[in-house]
This record gives sequence, C-alpha cells and structure tokens, in this order.
Amino acid sequence: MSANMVAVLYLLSALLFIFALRGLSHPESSRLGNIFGIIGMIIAIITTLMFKSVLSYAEIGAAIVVGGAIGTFIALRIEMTALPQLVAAFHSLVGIAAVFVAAAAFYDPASFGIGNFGSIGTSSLVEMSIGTFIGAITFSGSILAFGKLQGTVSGKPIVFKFQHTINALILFFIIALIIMFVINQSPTIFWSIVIVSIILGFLVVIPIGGADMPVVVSMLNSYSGWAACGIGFTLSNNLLIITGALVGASGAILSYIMSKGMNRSIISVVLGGFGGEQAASVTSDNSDKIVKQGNAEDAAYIMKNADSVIIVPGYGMAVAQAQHALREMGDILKKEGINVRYAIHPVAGRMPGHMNVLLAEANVPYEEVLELDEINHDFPMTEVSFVIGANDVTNPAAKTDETSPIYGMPILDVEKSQTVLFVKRSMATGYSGVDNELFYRDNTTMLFGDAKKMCENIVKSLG
Amino acid sequence: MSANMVAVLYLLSALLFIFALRGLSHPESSRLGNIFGIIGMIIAIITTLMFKSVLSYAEIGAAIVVGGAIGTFIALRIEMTALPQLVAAFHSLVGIAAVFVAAAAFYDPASFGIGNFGSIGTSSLVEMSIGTFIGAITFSGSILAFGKLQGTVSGKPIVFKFQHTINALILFFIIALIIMFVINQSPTIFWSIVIVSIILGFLVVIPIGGADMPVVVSMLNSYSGWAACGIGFTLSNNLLIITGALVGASGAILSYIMSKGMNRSIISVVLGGFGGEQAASVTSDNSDKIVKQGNAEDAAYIMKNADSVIIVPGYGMAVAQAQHALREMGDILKKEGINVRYAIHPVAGRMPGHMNVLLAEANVPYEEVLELDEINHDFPMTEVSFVIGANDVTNPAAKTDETSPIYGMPILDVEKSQTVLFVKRSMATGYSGVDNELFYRDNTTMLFGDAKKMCENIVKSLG
Amino acid sequence: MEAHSSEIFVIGLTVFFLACIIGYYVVWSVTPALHSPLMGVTNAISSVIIVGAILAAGPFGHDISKIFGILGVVLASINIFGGFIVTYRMLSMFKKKPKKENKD
Amino acid sequence: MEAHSSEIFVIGLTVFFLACIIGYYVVWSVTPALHSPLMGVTNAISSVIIVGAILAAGPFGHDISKIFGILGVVLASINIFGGFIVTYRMLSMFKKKPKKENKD
Ligand SMILES: NC(=O)c1ccc[n+]([C@@H]2O[C@H](COP(=O)([O-])OP(=O)(O)OC[C@H]3O[C@@H](n4cnc5c(N)ncnc54)[C@H](OP(=O)(O)O)[C@@H]3O)[C@@H](O)[C@H]2O)c1
Ligand SMILES: NC(=O)c1ccc[n+]([C@@H]2O[C@H](COP(=O)([O-])OP(=O)(O)OC[C@H]3O[C@@H](n4cnc5c(N)ncnc54)[C@H](OP(=O)(O)O)[C@@H]3O)[C@@H](O)[C@H]2O)c1
Repeated sequence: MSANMVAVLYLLSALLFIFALRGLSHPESSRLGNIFGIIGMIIAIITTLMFKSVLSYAEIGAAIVVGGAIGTFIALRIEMTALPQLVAAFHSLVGIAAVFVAAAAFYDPASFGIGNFGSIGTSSLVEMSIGTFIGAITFSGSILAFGKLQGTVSGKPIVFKFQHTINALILFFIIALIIMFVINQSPTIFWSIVIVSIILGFLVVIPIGGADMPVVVSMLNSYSGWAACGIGFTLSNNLLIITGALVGASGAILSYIMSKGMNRSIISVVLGGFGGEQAASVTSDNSDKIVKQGNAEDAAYIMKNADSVIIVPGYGMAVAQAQHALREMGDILKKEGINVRYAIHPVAGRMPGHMNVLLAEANVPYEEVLELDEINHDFPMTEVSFVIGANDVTNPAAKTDETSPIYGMPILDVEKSQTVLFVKRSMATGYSGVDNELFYRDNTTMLFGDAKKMCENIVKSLG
Repeated sequence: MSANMVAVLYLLSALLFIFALRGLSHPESSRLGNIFGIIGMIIAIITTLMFKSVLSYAEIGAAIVVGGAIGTFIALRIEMTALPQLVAAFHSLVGIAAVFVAAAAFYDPASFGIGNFGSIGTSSLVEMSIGTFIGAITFSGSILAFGKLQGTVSGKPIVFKFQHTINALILFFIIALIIMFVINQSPTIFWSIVIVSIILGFLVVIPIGGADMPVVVSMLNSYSGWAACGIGFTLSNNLLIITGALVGASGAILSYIMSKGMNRSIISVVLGGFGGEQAASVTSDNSDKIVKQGNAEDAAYIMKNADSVIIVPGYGMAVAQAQHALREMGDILKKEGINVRYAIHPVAGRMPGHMNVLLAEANVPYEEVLELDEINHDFPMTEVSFVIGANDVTNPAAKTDETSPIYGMPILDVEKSQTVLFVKRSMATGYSGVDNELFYRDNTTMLFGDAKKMCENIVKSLG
Repeated sequence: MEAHSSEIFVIGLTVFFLACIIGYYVVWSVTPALHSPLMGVTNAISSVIIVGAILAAGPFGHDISKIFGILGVVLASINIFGGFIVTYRMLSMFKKKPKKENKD
Repeated sequence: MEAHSSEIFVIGLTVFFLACIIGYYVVWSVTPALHSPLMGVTNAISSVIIVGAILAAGPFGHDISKIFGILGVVLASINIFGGFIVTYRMLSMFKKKPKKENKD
C-alpha cells in the first residue's frame, strides 16, 4: 500500500473516531456512533497489517485473539455497578501498552523509521520518554484506583508527612533521568524512568480517598490520551495524535464536570486527603432533633395519593442494586395515573452518568429521566420527592451554609416539594461527610432500610 | 525565517481565527474575538512579508494602504441598514482576489514553489482552476446580488425558458475547459474559464428574487471560503485551508438556518423564481373582512395601561430606520413600570441577526432582546404585542394552513396576547406574499403609517 | 514507517477535514443575535488569501503575475479593513449599556 | 514557497491543536446521560496505540522489541474488545422501550 493510501485510511479512521464521540450526543445516534468507532479501529488495524514490514501475522493474530477473548470475557461478565473499577483497570492496560510501544521503538527504531538503536533523533527521544513517563504513571495510578474502588485496597486516603515534597522531588528526578536518557540513550536509564514513574503513580494516588477515585480515573483517562499523543508524535502518526487528543480532552472535561458538580477544584482532589471515613468530622450535633420515621406502607400510601412523584436516585441505589425494584415501583405508580419522573444530579453516584446507565439497565425510558436544569423548577409543583440512596445532592446546606464544604454545589431542590421521602439505612452522612438538615424537616419522612428491600416492600404494599 | 517558524506562525494565526469565531458565542466575548481575528491577520501578513522572495515592500505597502483606506472609508460610512449589500460587495472582492492569486500562481508558479510556467503539476492545476472557477462565480454572483439588494438592478426574478438547462450546459463547458487547461496549460483557456465562470455567476443569480438575496449572499460567502481552500491546496498552505473551511462552513450553516427559518429548501432558493413582486398572487380575497384601525394616541393609551408589552420588529422597521424612535418609546414605557421586551424571529428582516444589530445600534440592552424559543411561551401572559414592520414572522397560517407556502415555518405567537398592534403602511403582504389573517382578528388593531413616524407620534402621545 | 513520506496533499486533506469539523461546531455555537457580525468576521478572514497575493507581488520586476499580486493585495486589503471595522462597529453596539441604569 | 518543506513536527502540532479543539466541542456535546458510555468509548479508542504495537511485532525474528510489540497487541486488544463491548452493553440499555406503551 502506498504511503498516501495509508495516510488516507488513517485519516478516515480518525474521522470515524470523531463521529463515534459525536454520536453520543443523543441516545438514538449513540449505537451508530459505537459502530463507527469499531469500524475505525478495524480500518486502523488492517491498514497497519498491510505495511510491508509487518510479516508475522500468526503471532499478531494470536495476540489479538488472546487479548480479544480476555476483553470480551471481562466485558460480558462485568456487573454494571462495577463500571468505575472496570474503566480503571482498562486504563492501566492502555498505560502499560504505551510503555511497551515506547520500549519497542527504543530497541528497534528502524521498524518505526526513527533511526537506529543508540542513534535516535533527539526530538523522538523526548517524545518517547514523555510518552513512557505518562504511560507508566497511568498504569500504576489506575491499578491503585482499581484496588481502592474494588475494595481490595483500603479506600482510606493514606496521608503521610512531606508527601507533596517527596512527589515533587521524584518528579525532578524523573526529569533528570529523561535528560540523561536523551543524552546517552541507555536502556538502564529507560527502565529507570519506567520504574520511578510507576512508583510516582502509586504515590500520587495513595493519599486520595476511595470516593474521589472517579475524578482520578477520569484524569488518568486524560493522561492515557496524552500518552498516545506523545507516541503519535514519535511515530509521526496523525491517527494517534488525533485520537490521543480526543481522549485527552474527554478525560479532562469529565474531571472538570465532576469537580464542578462536587464544588471542589481538581487541584484539591489531586492533592488528596479527602473522601475517606474521617471526613465525617464535619457532622454537627443533631442528636436532639426529631426525625419523622415511616415504613414501606406509609410510603406506598403517600405516593398512591399523589399526582406527581419525582424519584431522586443516588449512590445508595447503585450499592443496593435497587434499580429494577425501583422501576417496578415506578411502573405501578404510573399505572395509577401518577406522573412519575426521575431527576439525575450531575454527580449522583460515583461516576458521570452512573445513574443514567443503571436506570437504563432497568428499562426506564430515557424520556422520563431528566437532568438537573430540566427538572429543578418542577419540584415546587410536585407532591412527593422519593429520594433513594441519595444524600449530598439534595443537601440545602449547599445553598445556605457558607461554611459547608459543599457550599456552592448545585443541588436538586427536593425540599420544595410537599413531601420528601428519604430511603437510606441510617442517619449517616453521604460521600462529603456533611450532615443533611433535610432529615429533620417537617415535610420529610425517613424510610430506613436497604434501598432494594424498601422498594420491594413498597411494591408489595402498592399491589 | 525558517520554514518551521513560518508554519508555526501560520498555525497560530489559524487558531486565532478559530477563536475569533468562538468569541461570537456571546456578546461579552465578541469584541475580544474580533481582536483575535485582527491579530491573526497581522501575524499572517507579517509572516508572509518575511519570506525571502518577498522584496518589493514599497509596492505591497502602498497596495495595503490604498486598499485599507478604501475599506476603512466604506466601513465607517455605511449605514447599518445597508449591511446586506455591503457584505455582498465585499464577497465579490474576495472572489476576484482569489482569481488574481490563481492567475499569478499560473504565470509565475516558481514564486509559489509549484513548478515553472507551462510545467505545473497536474494536481496544482486542478486545484488552481477549481479555485479560479469558484472565485469567478463568487465575483459576478455577488456583484449582481449587491445590485439587487441596493436597488440598482431590479429585484425581480428574471425567469426565462430553459435557464436551468443552459446553466447546466455552461457548467459542463467549464468542466471541459478545466480538463483542457490541465492538459495544455494555455493562458487563453485559463481566461476562458474565468470569463465563462463570470457569466455563469450572473446567470445563476438572475432568476433569484431580491428578497432571496441574503441566502444567496450567504452561499456566496461559503463559496468564497471553498475558493480560499482551493488556493490553499495549490499553495500547500494550511492557513488558507483552515480559514477557507471555517468561512465555508459558516456560509453554509447560515444559508441553512435562513432556509429553515423561511421553511424553504436551499435548492428551491437556488433554482430561483421566488421572492419577487409577482409572488403576491397567493393573496386571497379578504376585501369584505373588517379591519380595526387605530392611531398613535390609541396605541399610546393601550400600552400605557398594560403590565407587559412585547415588541416584535421586522423588515419594515429596518426600512423605516425606526429603531431609535422605537427604543425611545420602549424607554418611556419602561419608566412607567411596564415590562418591555423585544422578540426576534430567526429570519426577521433580510439578514441573519439583522434586527439584533439595529436594536443594538439604538442602544437597546441585549438582555431585553429575546430569541423565538426564549419568549414564545410568554405571549399568552402578555397584554400587548407591538408588531412593527413585521408580517410573515407572525402569520398563523404557518401553523394552520397546510397549503400556505410558509406552512411549517416557526412563528412568533403574537395572536395569543390580549391585544396585537400592527404598525405598517398598508394591508400589503410581506416578503412571502401571503396574506396575514391576523389583521382581521378582533384583538388586532392596525396602525397604518411609516414605522418611524408612528413611533415618534406614540412617543408624543405618551409624553 | 511508510506514513512518514505521506504526501503534502494528504496532510492538506487531514487539515481540511479537521477544520471543517471545527467550523461546524464553532459556527453553531455563535449566538443568533451575532449572526450579522459573523458575516463580517468571516468576510474579513476569508481575505487571508492576501498571503498568496503578497507572494505574487513579492519579487522585484514588473511581470504580469506581479500586477495580479498587487491588485490582489489591494482588493484583499479593502476586505480586511472593511470587514474588521464593520464588525467592530456592529459589536460595539452590543456593549452593555450602563447609562440604562441611570435612566430608570 | 518555504512552507513547503515545513517539518513533520509542525504538521503534527497543527493536527494536534485542531484535534484538541474538536475534542473540546465533541465532548461537551455529549449528553450527560451518556457520560459513562463516553468513558467506555474513549477507553476503546485510546487503544489505537495497537498500531504502534503491530509495527513492533511485525518483523520476523525474536528480538526484544518484538516481544514488547506482541505484549502491546495483547493488552491493547483486551482494551479494544472490552471497551467497545462494555459500551455496546451500556448503549443497548438506552434503547427506546416499546413495551412501555403496551403496559400503560
Ligand atoms: N458522580 C460522580 O461522578 C462523582 C464522582 C466523585 C464523587 N462524587 C460524590 O458522590 C456524591 C454523590 O451524591 P449522592 O447523593 O448520590 O450520594 P451520597 O451523598 O454519597 O449519599 C449516598 C447515600 O446512600 C445511602 N446508602 C448507601 N448504601 C445504601 C443502601 N444499600 N440502601 C440505601 N441507602 C444506602 C447512604 O446512607 P446510609 O449509609 O445511611 O444508608 C448515603 O447517605 C456527591 O457528594 C458527589 O460529589 C460523585
Ligand atoms: N432574515 C433573513 O435572514 C431573511 C432572509 C431572506 C428572506 N427573509 C424573509 O423575510 C421575511 C421577514 O419577515 P418580516 O416579518 O420581518 O418582514 P415581512 O414579512 O417581509 O414584512 C415586512 C412588513 O413591513 C412593512 N413595511 C415595509 N416598509 C415599512 C415602513 N417604512 N414602515 C412600516 N412598515 C413597513 C410591510 O408592509 P407595508 O408594505 O404594508 O408597510 C411588510 O408587510 C420572512 O418571510 C423571511 O422568510 C428573511
């Protein structure tokens, strides 16, 4: 195949990737978008296999089959609630794959047209080592994030003295290594860069609490994109550059959206020490206030007699896997002629779009699932807000209490509806560790219990 | 300057152009955007002047000064109501400039690094002749559009037999000329392409009515962008390619928005024969219906006693230059504590954003100027709609009468307000030639007269 | 890697497609109230073709291509100055009006 | 024209900036409900790095760079298949639910 043909096919593949993301602007077009993405990847792979230097089809084919089988197996088996972990695990693979490609380019630069072993051009060396550095950090950071999300590693932020100083020193050390590497092109130094970067990846993620992991995962996603860009510059491959930039932008924007929805700066997330159990210290003393409790029958009675119900799901719904029982409850209410809708806060759950995927899994039509700005002005006209496993995203302290850590975060105005039902297991705080004064309001009824059990009981009482 | 440096500066300039358009997403950022555009252009020009082949600074400087002086003079003197003409005139210059650059590249290819006279590469020849063809069409088409808008040429669509067949034949002839040109590189054929394309440009625009000119102007804008792209490919200049694509996309999207707002296909606009006086034949017989008339005092009384007034300006306001008098009227009403807002239909006037510019010129704050979707649901809660020089954009036939040529076009629901005041000179139809049944409604009062005079009289009555 | 030697044309094509996509997004993000200034700005920037005209006008001498170059520079300059100034005039009308506050 | 010979790196830079701008627009246009699938798709496409791995694994022989190449292909393939399939699973949940109509 001519060089021109290759460039055209790579361009086509890059455009298909752009359209794959573009498709996600609407659920209707999203499946077509995914197909574009798959076609783009197939074109990229086949085009590369046509290079005249690519000969060992057997090994490559076997590698694709093995990797593909593993990937397929994992993707088909995974529970939708375990998505954050899965994404983290996958990122670590992209990171280490980038390191491997850089290593291969280093040992056999001729295959990539960037010189010979020991005499690679300076700019290629710089791009290559930056790609390696970012790839290695992505690898170890994602592994630790995976562990914290999965629960294999404690989610507690592990804070120790001088950690920022130590990390900064390590970073300078890596920069020094890169400079040495560019000068003498020694394999030892190459691998030193890899190992020290891996250590840095661990150290950076260790102090960050388990609940902050989604932001970290998204940032690592962004890094993996920039790593791909770095390799793309090394290989002068526009496809890698374009795709890397898309991925990098996507990760960066998602982290930004999350931090904004949580009302924290990305920097404070990265500096760490937040999101662990000890954060609950913000809780004020409310032991003397009165809480109205109810049970499933009360809830069923209240909702049956309402005209409109807005369901506000949160992290607890995901933990309890309550989405199916919840949808069943919603269906029964709809059959009674009640206007049932779902309100999704941008950072409900632990991952952007977390609630949407779970509700979609439970067959809730997406027309009934509304974003914050679409539904927030409807709460005053709504009789019942059914808050299930959500907490922070309804906390009015975000609007009133300037000293609260969540002050300024946009919230769902459930307190403006006539009655608020709260399904949760206890009076415990949510992710941010801030007490929710709504629990003590006159128009609030607490329904203590596991979210799934509660929905099932309500369904029974309704039936 | 090194080739790399040139490429980096051109890239910077292209990015600045992108940010110039990006700035227009909000009035606040738009002025900064314009400055980005100017800086981008300065960088592009200075970079080019640094080429070592560029020596005759005196001539080039003189040319820039002369051109700049003319441009500045025109731009400072022009009335805002004459904007559509101005844009058309400017486009014709871009078109002919593209032809000149192509001609220069043809006669002195060495200066552009694309070979020698008589032995230019095939792909350069193809790109060059496409650029020439589009440039020449843009030139003559824009000149005629200018004439029709200015009134120098009759705005009537001039329809003659077989015109589409003739145009198609001419197009084939041009293609044949291009092929010959690519083969023998003869100057005669080059100029034949130019002349025949100029003729085609005239012929294509002749059958299109004066009122359709804005769509045509926008399409020619788009063409001028693609012409720049063509020249960019010839010169392998990414700056020209990027800028051309931006301009091309902008023109195409604006034509699309206009056609959609007018509920016509771009094709029907281009095929022509619409938008002249004879289109008024659609008018149905309404001579027996009763029309309620009023004068400036009635209008002043009605509005003074209202809580809220929505002003709907249209083409007639632009013709009458009534914007200043109108704003004065609005200010007096606001001082009386009345809620005054302006509703702008996407195709009110004769150019996208026409009304917005005129109202802004008259110092109406842009927060009071609302788009169709922002204000349309407020009409039922509004006491008075003051429609001034607008007609089609309020015509309910667009919603009810399937046989109407404007059926399906979105309209401003003025008829839902308690009272509708219509300022216009007669019962004549608007641009589309369709009668407006609103004039005969019980809650409508017609205020016959020139828009500006009427506003001035209302101001007097209010004072 | 073969792609190294990929020809200028394909690079142009890559840039062209990417720029078209950017144009699509950037223009749709323009607020409708500023569609007239948009026409002004695109008019001005489309005259970046002046770059080609300057190259043609560049060399010493008086051959025909130089004349075309000079003419091109004049025409493009009219457009550049005219386009940016008209846009500037339009945009300065869209300024926040502080005197409004005093009037009410 | 000098720009002709502009080096590979600047072209890469041009493509890079344009792609970043596109990324910005395209990602902001993703509906928030589909942010999880977005993570899935970006995961899958970021494995386009497989292109580099295949080049490394390509030549005959058994040198060290080939081993890295093969390993890279395996890891990237896990990601490609895993990413697209998980995304597919998520997206097929967002299908219009026709059976809803019957139920009401
Ligand atoms: N979405 C994202 O991208 C993202 C990323 C990072 C951080 N965050 C943060 O996550 C939080 C999300 O807010 P949220 O309102 O969804 O969640 P939340 O504030 O963390 O509250 C979740 C609540 O669910 C309850 N719960 C837990 N397991 C339950 C079960 N099995 N059954 C019933 N209830 C259960 C918990 O109370 P009990 O223990 O009393 O049951 C808890 O109060 C925000 O603070 C946000 O900033 C989100
Ligand atoms: N904006 C665009 O981009 C664009 C582009 C192309 C076409 N168009 C078309 O233009 C039309 C715009 O609608 P429109 O409602 O703004 O205008 P219109 O429907 O054309 O009506 C304008 C009205 O203004 C009146 N008028 C004219 N001069 C006047 C004066 N000096 N004083 C008072 N009234 C005067 C005319 O009635 P009298 O003669 O009785 O006074 C006429 O009925 C649409 O049909 C649209 O499709 C718009």
